[in-house]
Amino acid sequence: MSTTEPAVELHGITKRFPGVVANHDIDIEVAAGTVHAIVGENGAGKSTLMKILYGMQRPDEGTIKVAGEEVALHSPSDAIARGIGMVHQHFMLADNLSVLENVVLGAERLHGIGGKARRRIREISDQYGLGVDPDRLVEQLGVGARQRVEILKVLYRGAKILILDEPTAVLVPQEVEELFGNLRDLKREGLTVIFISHKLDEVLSVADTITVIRRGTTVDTVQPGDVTARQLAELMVGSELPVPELRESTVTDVPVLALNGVTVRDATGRAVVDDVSLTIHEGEILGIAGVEGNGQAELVEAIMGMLPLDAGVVRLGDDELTGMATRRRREAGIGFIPEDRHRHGLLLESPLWENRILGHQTRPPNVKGGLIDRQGARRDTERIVRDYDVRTPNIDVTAASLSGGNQQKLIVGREMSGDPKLLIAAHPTRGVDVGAQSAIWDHLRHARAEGLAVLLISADLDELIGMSDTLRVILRGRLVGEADPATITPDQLGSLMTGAGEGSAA
Amino acid sequence: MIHHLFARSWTRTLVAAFVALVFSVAITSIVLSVSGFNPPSTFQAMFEFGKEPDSIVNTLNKAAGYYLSALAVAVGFRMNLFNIGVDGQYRLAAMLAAAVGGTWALPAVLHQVVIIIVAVLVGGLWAAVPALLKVTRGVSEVISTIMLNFIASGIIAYLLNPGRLAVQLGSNNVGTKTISRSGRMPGIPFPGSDLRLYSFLVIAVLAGIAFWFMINRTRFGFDLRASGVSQSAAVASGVDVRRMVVMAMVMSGAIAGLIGMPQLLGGSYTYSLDFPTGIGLTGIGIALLGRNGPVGIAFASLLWAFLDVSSQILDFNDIPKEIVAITQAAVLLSVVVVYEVVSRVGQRIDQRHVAAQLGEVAA
Amino acid sequence: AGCGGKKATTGGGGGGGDGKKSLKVGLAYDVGGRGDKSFNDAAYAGLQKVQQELKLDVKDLEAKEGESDNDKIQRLELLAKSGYNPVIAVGFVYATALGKVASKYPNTKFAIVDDDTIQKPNVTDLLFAEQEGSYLVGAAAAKKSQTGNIGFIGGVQTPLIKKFEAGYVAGAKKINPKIKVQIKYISQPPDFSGFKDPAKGKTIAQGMYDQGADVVYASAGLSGTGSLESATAEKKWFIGVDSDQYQTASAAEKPYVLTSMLKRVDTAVFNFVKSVGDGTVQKGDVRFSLKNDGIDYATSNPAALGDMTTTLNDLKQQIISGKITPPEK
Amino acid sequence: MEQEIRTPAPDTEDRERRRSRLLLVGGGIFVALILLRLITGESDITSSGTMSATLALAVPIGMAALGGMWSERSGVINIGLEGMMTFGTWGAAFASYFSGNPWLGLLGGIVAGAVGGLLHAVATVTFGVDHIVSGVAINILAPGVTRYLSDLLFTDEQGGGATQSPPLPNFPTWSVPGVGKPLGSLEKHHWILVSDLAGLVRGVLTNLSPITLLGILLIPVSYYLLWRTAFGLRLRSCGENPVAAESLGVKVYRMKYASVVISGAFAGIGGVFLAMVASSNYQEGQVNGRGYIGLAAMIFGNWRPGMVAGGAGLFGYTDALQLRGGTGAVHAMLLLIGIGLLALAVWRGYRRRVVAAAISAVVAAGVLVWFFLTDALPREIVTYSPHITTLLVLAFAAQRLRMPAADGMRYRKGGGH
Ligand SMILES: Nc1ncnc2c1ncn2[C@@H]1O[C@H](COP(=O)(O)OP(=O)(O)OP(=O)(O)O)[C@@H](O)[C@H]1O
Ligand SMILES: Nc1ncnc2c1ncn2[C@@H]1O[C@H](COP(=O)(O)OP(=O)(O)OP(=O)(O)O)[C@@H](O)[C@H]1O
Ligand SMILES: [Mg+2]
Ligand SMILES: [Mg+2]
Repeated sequence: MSTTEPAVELHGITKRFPGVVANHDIDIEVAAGTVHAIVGENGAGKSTLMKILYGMQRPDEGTIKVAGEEVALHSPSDAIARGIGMVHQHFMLADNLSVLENVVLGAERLHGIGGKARRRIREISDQYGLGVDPDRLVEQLGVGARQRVEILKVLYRGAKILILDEPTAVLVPQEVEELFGNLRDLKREGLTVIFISHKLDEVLSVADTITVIRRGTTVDTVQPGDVTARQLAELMVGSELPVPELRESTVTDVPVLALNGVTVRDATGRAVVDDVSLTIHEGEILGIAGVEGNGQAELVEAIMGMLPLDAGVVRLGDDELTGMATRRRREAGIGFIPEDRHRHGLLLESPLWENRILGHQTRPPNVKGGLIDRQGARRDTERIVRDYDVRTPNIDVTAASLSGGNQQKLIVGREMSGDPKLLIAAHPTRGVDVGAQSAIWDHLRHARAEGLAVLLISADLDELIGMSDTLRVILRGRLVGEADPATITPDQLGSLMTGAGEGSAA
Repeated sequence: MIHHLFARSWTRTLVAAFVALVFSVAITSIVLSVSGFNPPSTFQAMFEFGKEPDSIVNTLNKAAGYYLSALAVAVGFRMNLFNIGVDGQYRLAAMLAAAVGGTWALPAVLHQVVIIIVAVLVGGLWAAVPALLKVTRGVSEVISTIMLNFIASGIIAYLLNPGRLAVQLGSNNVGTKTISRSGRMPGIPFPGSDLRLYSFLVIAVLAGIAFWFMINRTRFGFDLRASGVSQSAAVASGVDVRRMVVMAMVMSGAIAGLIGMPQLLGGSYTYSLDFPTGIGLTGIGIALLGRNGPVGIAFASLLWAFLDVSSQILDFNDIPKEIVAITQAAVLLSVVVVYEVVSRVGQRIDQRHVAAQLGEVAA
Repeated sequence: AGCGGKKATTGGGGGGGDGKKSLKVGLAYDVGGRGDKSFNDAAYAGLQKVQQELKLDVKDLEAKEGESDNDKIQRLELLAKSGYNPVIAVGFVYATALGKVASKYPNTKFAIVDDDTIQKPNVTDLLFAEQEGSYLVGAAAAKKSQTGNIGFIGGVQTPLIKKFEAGYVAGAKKINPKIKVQIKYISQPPDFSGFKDPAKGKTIAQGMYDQGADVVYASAGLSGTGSLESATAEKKWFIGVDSDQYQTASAAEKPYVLTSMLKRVDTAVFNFVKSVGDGTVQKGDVRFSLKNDGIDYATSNPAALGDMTTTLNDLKQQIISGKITPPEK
Repeated sequence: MEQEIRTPAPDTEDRERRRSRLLLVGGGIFVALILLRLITGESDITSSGTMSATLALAVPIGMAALGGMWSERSGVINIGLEGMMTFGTWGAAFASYFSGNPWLGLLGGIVAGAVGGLLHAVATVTFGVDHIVSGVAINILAPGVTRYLSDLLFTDEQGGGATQSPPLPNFPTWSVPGVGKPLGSLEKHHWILVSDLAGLVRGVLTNLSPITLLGILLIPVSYYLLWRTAFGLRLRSCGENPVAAESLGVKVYRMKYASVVISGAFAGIGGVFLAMVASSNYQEGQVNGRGYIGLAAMIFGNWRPGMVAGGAGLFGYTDALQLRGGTGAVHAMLLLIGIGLLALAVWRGYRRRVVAAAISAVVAAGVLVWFFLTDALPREIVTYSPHITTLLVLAFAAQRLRMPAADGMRYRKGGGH
């Protein structure tokens, strides 16, 4: 094998989905033994490109060369056979199988599925310091450990070329550092790493080369030494990035949401939300920082009445909500932007105007005397589409046919329209493009100015710091710290989130 | 635009139905030819027979039961709840309603109303059992309703004994006491036939309209559909899914209670050993065929009943009448497959359409 | 394997040309239809005899599980309308339907098996005194039993089958008042699967033999074949029903068939058709009993019956003369 | 009764413990049954006859249950088992009758069942039809097709008709030599434990048909294939997370096809048993709900072969008891249920779950009162005691079960993010 050949060359790759051209005439060369970053905003087509390289999707046009040789990749097996491994944006693990089973799956030929495989996994784990126990069930692992299992999966197959699709999205800065340590080790061992992110600082610190993708095409390939984060951002977006920030404080001393000793236990009796107390006032945005899986989702569901409380009290204004059904809580004035819009926010196969009714089935303009008021709902949907700039030809198309950002804008518009006192916004801008992102932030600011109380949960630390009046940190279900968004940096917040700096910044 | 899209989703259903019909006629023809019969003459015999007045009455009467049965099933299906227990529910309901109706003679109208109410109550209560098992114990309703069908048979057998709820009818039959004239529903004459249309057909049609209204116009209907399309989204929107499960199941059982009524009030006036069975199971197929909509189900139950009725002439002509069962199954399987394909294609067209309208296609 | 798909019953007709006005005989089965090794089969046997001996055109139609009266009406009407006369309905389930069709076609002769509720000038009710035959085989069972323990398996717990049970128990008690009779039904109406579940017939019989029975009477249609299998395996006795099951048993099974309770639906069908041809048809109830050989017990396995035939024939005479009246319930 | 209900162990538990617990529970039940026999004098509770009837009744259900497990382990719900068994009964009859060879009958049944499975796979995997919908359609299809074919092929044969086949050739039966006689005489003494054990062993070791042996063998074979081979791992991964499996080069469609076809073949074997071992011909309606009951046994067995077989055994046992012992033996079971529920009430009280304890206590009291006030149960109801048992068992067990994570999911290739 000659080392002068690029490890991977992609030429003229085009991939069309119904209604979208995800990739258009993409050209990338990845030199062997380097860390090559690909950046681009949400929906730019990064994942699609990588799936093509991994054989999960076929390009409509273009050629792929691996180590100088042109290849046709029909399935992941083809890619694996050529030494390509991929860690996906979303975990690709079966919870109810052991680590061993997850790792050897599909690669049973190498070392079987028994003792030999177990030894090999231990070996790799030790070699790269991954600290993975082959006999644990995956469902018992935390996010970081899962990430390492994913990497182990790829290494186990002897991959020479590693694709990491947004591996850092769910990691805190410290874990990211560890991961980057691992990547450098891998590079030293002669592996090639293709690394996707839209967090520019990270990219600048770890990559040897950076390719920028915008709207499905390659815009430029640069060296990290030659550009600043700002320049990169402009390459990505084609204009300046919007910045999340609040202007003057609108916080009043009228409490809207008050939690007192809220505790939620899972089926095994473990407290996933542990004695949480907090108050959000009119005009206040309270951000909750935490590594994913530390109880944020359960806290939200407890406030929404989707999970039963084990102890504690939830009040909204003067009303006690504890024990109340979700519907009553919504009627009492809670709006809810769910974390997973496809699962919790939309009826994908239903038209937009029916989605307008969802969550507001008992309130005008959607109902009149127990019956659905179609005209009312339609009229109000038109209003939302107009006011929130939802890009759609009409309100009779199914929600599934909108792009992610437009789906999100529809949800935001809907949740704002019941005149809520409290808005729970879980990752409100996750996976939406920049334009939609700034629009959503604008709407939040506007509503806050009018006295709305907001509970904001986000994995994007910039958003969290920029958009919150108050910041609380959640760790293993407990509120462990409080931070001043005016002064704290993402790094400091990150160490609070892992518990490293517990109490110090309070 | 609205009309355009509305028409389109209609077209979609029609296309699916048409393709499925062609497909199943083709399958049937092949099976017939392979076994040495002439398909065109077979079909012709069926149509000739099917359009006789007697056959029409019989088809409509049969369709009434099928229609109600499929409606009962569809209420559950609309929220992904599989009530396989419609069969047991209607049999138990019909038996107890017949017993009540035969025991007490009440003035006309009141008498019928009482019988129907008993049937609806029994059907609903019996369906509440699997519903409660599901929401409190997590037992899959598919399995529990199947078991309850068997158990309903046991209960009916126990109660349908002289000395309990039954009396001897002739030397070899037992049944509940015959409902007196005040509790019967007079049949509607049909030109050219001595047979009478069940007047309960009217109630079946009304039930269909009520079903449509409930599903499309009420809050409950919205919640039901939302739970069916996405349970997680429904929960987040404030639908109490446990309550919905119980309500939908009970409603399904209540409609199931009506299934035996056309026959009971319009034909046999007693629940005896030869009371029709299996309508609940047929209803599952018909609901699937009719895509769980009241109009689709109407067509499906007519088609099914027509095939059932005209199978008699096949037997008469020495053609195995089970060919009809093959046709029914072929229609059913092909409808579900074809509809799946059509709706996928439709979704694609939609997405492309939206993108094209917005000019959002990336350069 | 015949792939023609033509039923045997279509033949015969048409080309007779023997001058006599040729009858076309129609017959409608109860659920289960041909092959149930019970009364549908017996009716079919009668029909075959009609076809062979009287050289008549015949047509037999099957019922569908769970159908309604209207289906039955249409079936009977299809036959009557197409000129079939006489028309025979097998099973009490046809009662209501037959009543209606018979009024509409007064010139067609109808017969119904196992029902006495339709009393019309053109309807003959073919009834059987099953309890009489069952009484005799019950006596046979009690005589044969060495353990004083015998069994009765009913297919479906209907009034009809309970008649078999009542006669059997009474006959057995007549011989041995202290005899133990194990009674078991396979299924409950409206589940009629008990007439066609040999697996359960076998398990139940096995259980009875295990519990000490040495003779089992299976009045369970096809399920009885399973009971016979079990009798053969256990080398115990079996009593058949409806037709002479000694004739249809395999060579290995024959020795264990003690006798069968004969219910001559075939004779009834044949005689009825014949009487229609002769113009001697009798309206109303026609009862088949020991007296007119419509009911009997089989003596095809003399080795098994041995000298008990004298006792049985004596009982038979007492029933015929009215000295003994076997109970129906 | 209560104990075995609470066993289904989560996958986390190590195999050793699960195995010993299984033995413990099995032993506990056996002892309870012996006690029950002593108290009530119903010797049939542990007789060899009951045991062998249990086996015979459990085999078809067990085959359906194992078949269901195969299918659902790959993520495809197979409610069409009923229809596939029907195909199996017919296939067995067709092949064995026209060839005169019982072994070809076995093959015929397997193939016919597998064809049913293939149909289900085409609908659910290739076309993405809802699994329940497709299964229901197959259950409607099967009786029509088999009846049509019977009408065509069996009516002209001696003893055949539209609803049944002519008598079919038999399989030879085997007994473990030297077991029948001595155990039989032991059993007759009704000695505590000894006679009961003799009954159990004799019932399970004598007069076995090859299909029974095959069925028993397929339990460990299924375990081995699914949990000890690469093929099994791939198959199970499709039921847990097909997207992940696909991303590792597993041919998800192919695995699902394989598992659903195997599932159909298992159901087919159940059909062969019904047509050729349990009885001696194919008969319409022979399956009579056993496919559904198999599904219940599978759920009860927590999608694991050992427990699945246990579920089938439980059902077979209840059915054997009601068929053989009749109302008396089933009546005796009331006592066991009553005591079991009482124990549960005490346990729950001890765990301070007052409401649950109270409910159990009330039900227990009701059952016991029923037992002491009556001598027998109504015949009509006893016939359905297996179904009632199934329902009760599920009501107690369903919550502790863990189905494959992606079971029933309509999976489409390239459908992941
Ligand atoms: N399977 C698919 N079917 C239809 N459209 C798709 C599919 N996968 C991706 N797309 C569309 O292709 C475009 C590119 O998506 P892709 O997931 O590659 O973006 P990305 O750059 O990875 O974004 P993100 O940062 O959110 O991960 C998006 O508009 C998306 O909606
Ligand atoms: N597998 C798919 N099949 C069909 N359409 C898809 C598929 N995946 C994505 N899409 C469509 O692509 C658009 C955006 O999807 P995508 O998942 O890329 O959004 P996103 O913004 O990345 O959101 P998320 O954060 O949920 O991933 C939507 O219209 C969606 O319906
Ligand atoms: Mg991506
Ligand atoms: Mg995405």
